[in-house]
Amino acid sequence: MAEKIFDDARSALAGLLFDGMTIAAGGFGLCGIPETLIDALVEAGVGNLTIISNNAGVDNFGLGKLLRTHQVKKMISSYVGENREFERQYLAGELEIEFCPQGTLAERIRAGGAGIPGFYTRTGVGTLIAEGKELKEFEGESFVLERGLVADLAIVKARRGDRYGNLQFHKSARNFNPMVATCGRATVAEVEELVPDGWFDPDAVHTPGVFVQRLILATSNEKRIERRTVRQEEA
Amino acid sequence: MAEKIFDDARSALAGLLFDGMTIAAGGFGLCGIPETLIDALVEAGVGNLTIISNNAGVDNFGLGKLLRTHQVKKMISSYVGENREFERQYLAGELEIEFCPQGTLAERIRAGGAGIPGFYTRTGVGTLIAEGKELKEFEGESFVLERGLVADLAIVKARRGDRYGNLQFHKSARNFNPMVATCGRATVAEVEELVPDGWFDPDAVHTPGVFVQRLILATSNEKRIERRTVRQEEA
Amino acid sequence: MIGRTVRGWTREDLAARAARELRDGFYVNLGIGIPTLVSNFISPDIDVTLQSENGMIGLGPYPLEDRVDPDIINAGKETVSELTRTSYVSSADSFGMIRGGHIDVSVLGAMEVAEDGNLANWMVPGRMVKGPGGAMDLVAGVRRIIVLMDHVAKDGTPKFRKTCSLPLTGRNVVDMLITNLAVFERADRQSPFVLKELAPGVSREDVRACTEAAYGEA
Amino acid sequence: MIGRTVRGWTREDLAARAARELRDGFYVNLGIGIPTLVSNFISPDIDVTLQSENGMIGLGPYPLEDRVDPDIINAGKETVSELTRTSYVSSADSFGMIRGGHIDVSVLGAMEVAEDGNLANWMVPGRMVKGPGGAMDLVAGVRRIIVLMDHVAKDGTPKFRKTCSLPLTGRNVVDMLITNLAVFERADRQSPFVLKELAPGVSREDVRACTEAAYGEA
Repeated sequence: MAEKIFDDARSALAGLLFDGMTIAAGGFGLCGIPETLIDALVEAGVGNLTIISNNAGVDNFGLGKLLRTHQVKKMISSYVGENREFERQYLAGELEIEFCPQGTLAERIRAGGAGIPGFYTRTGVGTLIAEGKELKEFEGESFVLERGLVADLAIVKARRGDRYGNLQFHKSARNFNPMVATCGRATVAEVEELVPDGWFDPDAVHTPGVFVQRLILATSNEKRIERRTVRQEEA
Repeated sequence: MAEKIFDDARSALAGLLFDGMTIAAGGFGLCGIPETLIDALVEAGVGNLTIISNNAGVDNFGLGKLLRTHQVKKMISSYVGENREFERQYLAGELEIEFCPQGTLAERIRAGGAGIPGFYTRTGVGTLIAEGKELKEFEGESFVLERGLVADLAIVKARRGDRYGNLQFHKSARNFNPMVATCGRATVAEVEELVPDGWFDPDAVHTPGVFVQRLILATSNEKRIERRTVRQEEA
Repeated sequence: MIGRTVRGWTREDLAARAARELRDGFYVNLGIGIPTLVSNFISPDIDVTLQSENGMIGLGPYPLEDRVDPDIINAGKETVSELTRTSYVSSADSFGMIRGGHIDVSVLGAMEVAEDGNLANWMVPGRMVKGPGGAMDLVAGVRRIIVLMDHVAKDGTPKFRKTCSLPLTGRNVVDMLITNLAVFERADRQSPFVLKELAPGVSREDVRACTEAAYGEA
Repeated sequence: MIGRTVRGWTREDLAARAARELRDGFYVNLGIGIPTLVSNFISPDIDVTLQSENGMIGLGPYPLEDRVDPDIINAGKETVSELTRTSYVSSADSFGMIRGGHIDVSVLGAMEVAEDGNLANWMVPGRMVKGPGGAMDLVAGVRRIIVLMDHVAKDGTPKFRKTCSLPLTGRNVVDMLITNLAVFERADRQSPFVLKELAPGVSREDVRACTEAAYGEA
């Protein structure tokens, strides 16, 4: 059988990288991000990237690492706070950004993966986000045409994976990962645990292996917390 | 807490039915169909229905029961074979049908539930299915505009449900049920098993309770098989 | 501007007032900041399910110190806990819920609200733009939008205005506005806002004096 | 029409020939009828995953009698079994897979194929129409479409034609045509079909005589 499991991130990315490519990455904030594969992209030094990702990481973690090394030309994101280097590069004109409302971004990625080149949404109508985009009325209400997104490479993080590429995500670390896995011409997954054949309940697979061409055991699972909020034990 | 669990199908449908309404039903063939709720619709006698369902059941089972009683005015389906009464009514002009490619139907139902009034697909371009629909070019290729579908009532069948309306489907009985659950102004689910609070792994819920307003324990779980195919024990 | 110092309601008061709008069985999305506090004031007599746009339905309170899980966060990226009802979906499915009108109420903060229900809460020209996040999707999809904000800016400029001066998050999307001075509501999105309640010690004249928007009096 | 009786390949031969087009690691959707037989002829040297549009990925063989589960069926509504790789998705996600180009090959039956790659396999005017099912989605989305059909209709009419006489399932979608007499293939969807193989006992002239479509000779 065609082997999907690779030894490490570097070998899993071999042959898939080129300057100027578009890479979609799963994750929300620092939750559910493919830490190991991001490190490998930094190491590979591939440049001039367009990154599709809801967020841009923080200064020294997540996609922020790729910004620090100036490998990114453009971000397609919904929110890029918490990143000073991002702000510096953007204000200096070194970085382009295409803002996309979060739900529209999620749907655009899903659409790209599902062969849908465009869809209409109410989100953003009458705002800057809709400027220059086609509007259409349905039952007297205005909707804006948003485009599906595809990427040359999609990178995702999952809790578990098997050799067929089936993936299971963990709690809110699921977020953008399932759609991102579908939108790549090639998709590489890193998993916290490789499970044996038949381990998965077939009803509980989140991403079927058809979407995953290569996978590795993640070696970076730092999972930095952005806002640690706790409560005290009740009396 | 607002009680979602109802005693029986009749009470779960009370107040939701009216002549001329649109009802979306989950299921593929006879697999994963809401048998108990279909029986209750027959008993309620509500008429002039538009039914959104991939198939139309067989003569004496599934949605075929609603056809036999002439409660259906129109079907929006992808395939209506295996139903002689359907054929008779259709040829006699008693029944309208809107054919929709299966994937387009699934996506239209999902779109309706997700607030997307229209999307573009390659499916059906250049065929009768695209006649009278808007076409649009994306990167030099033609796509047809298909519309989201919403229903006054959605009825689904699930393997398990809890009092919050969280649902889990079983194997290929999942099929259209998850999207159908999202497209109803009201959604009623029948489940084979009611499970206690906290029974579900939060990562393994297929339909969150937000989509389900009422649910019942299914009393009809006949699950008729259309094509029983088996193999002999290997030597 | 009000000549004397009028404080009106506190942040907690605003959150508590918003909480009174919630009904049994509601699915509710709470924005970042003051709106997050609303969860502390939900009546024990009703059952409300909190949804977070990053794909968590059924948010519990902040976790105990030894139960913090980096994979369980809300849309504000705060660690939270699970309930017995909790489920997770993808961001696409989560926004399907929001855009499709399946969430009953969203409580959001704002920079400006206009008398026609327009809302601005995502960018200030000239300042670094962080992006709309999920706010545009929420105001476009959730059935009822409740805004919590200070009645005036720090420099005293009215924030409830004839038209928004800042780039919009959504047009004609606000149903109820709760400020530190007063509560405004409208019957539907074709109707004007009406002043419904005043904070203690605040008069109708006080509110009129620091509001640019036209509104009806109850 | 061929004067003498030429049978050419059997149904099983067609299925076996189609199976030879599959490669290790492929995800494959098999249509109802002869295409379903393809699974019996997949080489043990390659690993192929069968997908069914009703949401099953990783179809196993028909179940043993005592393992029949009405909730485990393929798109032909036949009971099947699971494998260790099996997973289920909704119909929307299943067709996302298909429409999005994630399935490598689909093998389908047809009533007519035209020389420009058009395919007709869903309705005959005047006869009761059962509907397109998933065929239109499959031909629009799957990367490579292989059609299996008889070379001529029962009355001898060619089925590989200049243009389809029946309503289309898709335009310019067929990549390979395997009939009981011959195999036709084209390099891409801008290229004409080329005759690649002949069934035993079938000559080029035999094929030419009962084909309306123009095609190249290898």
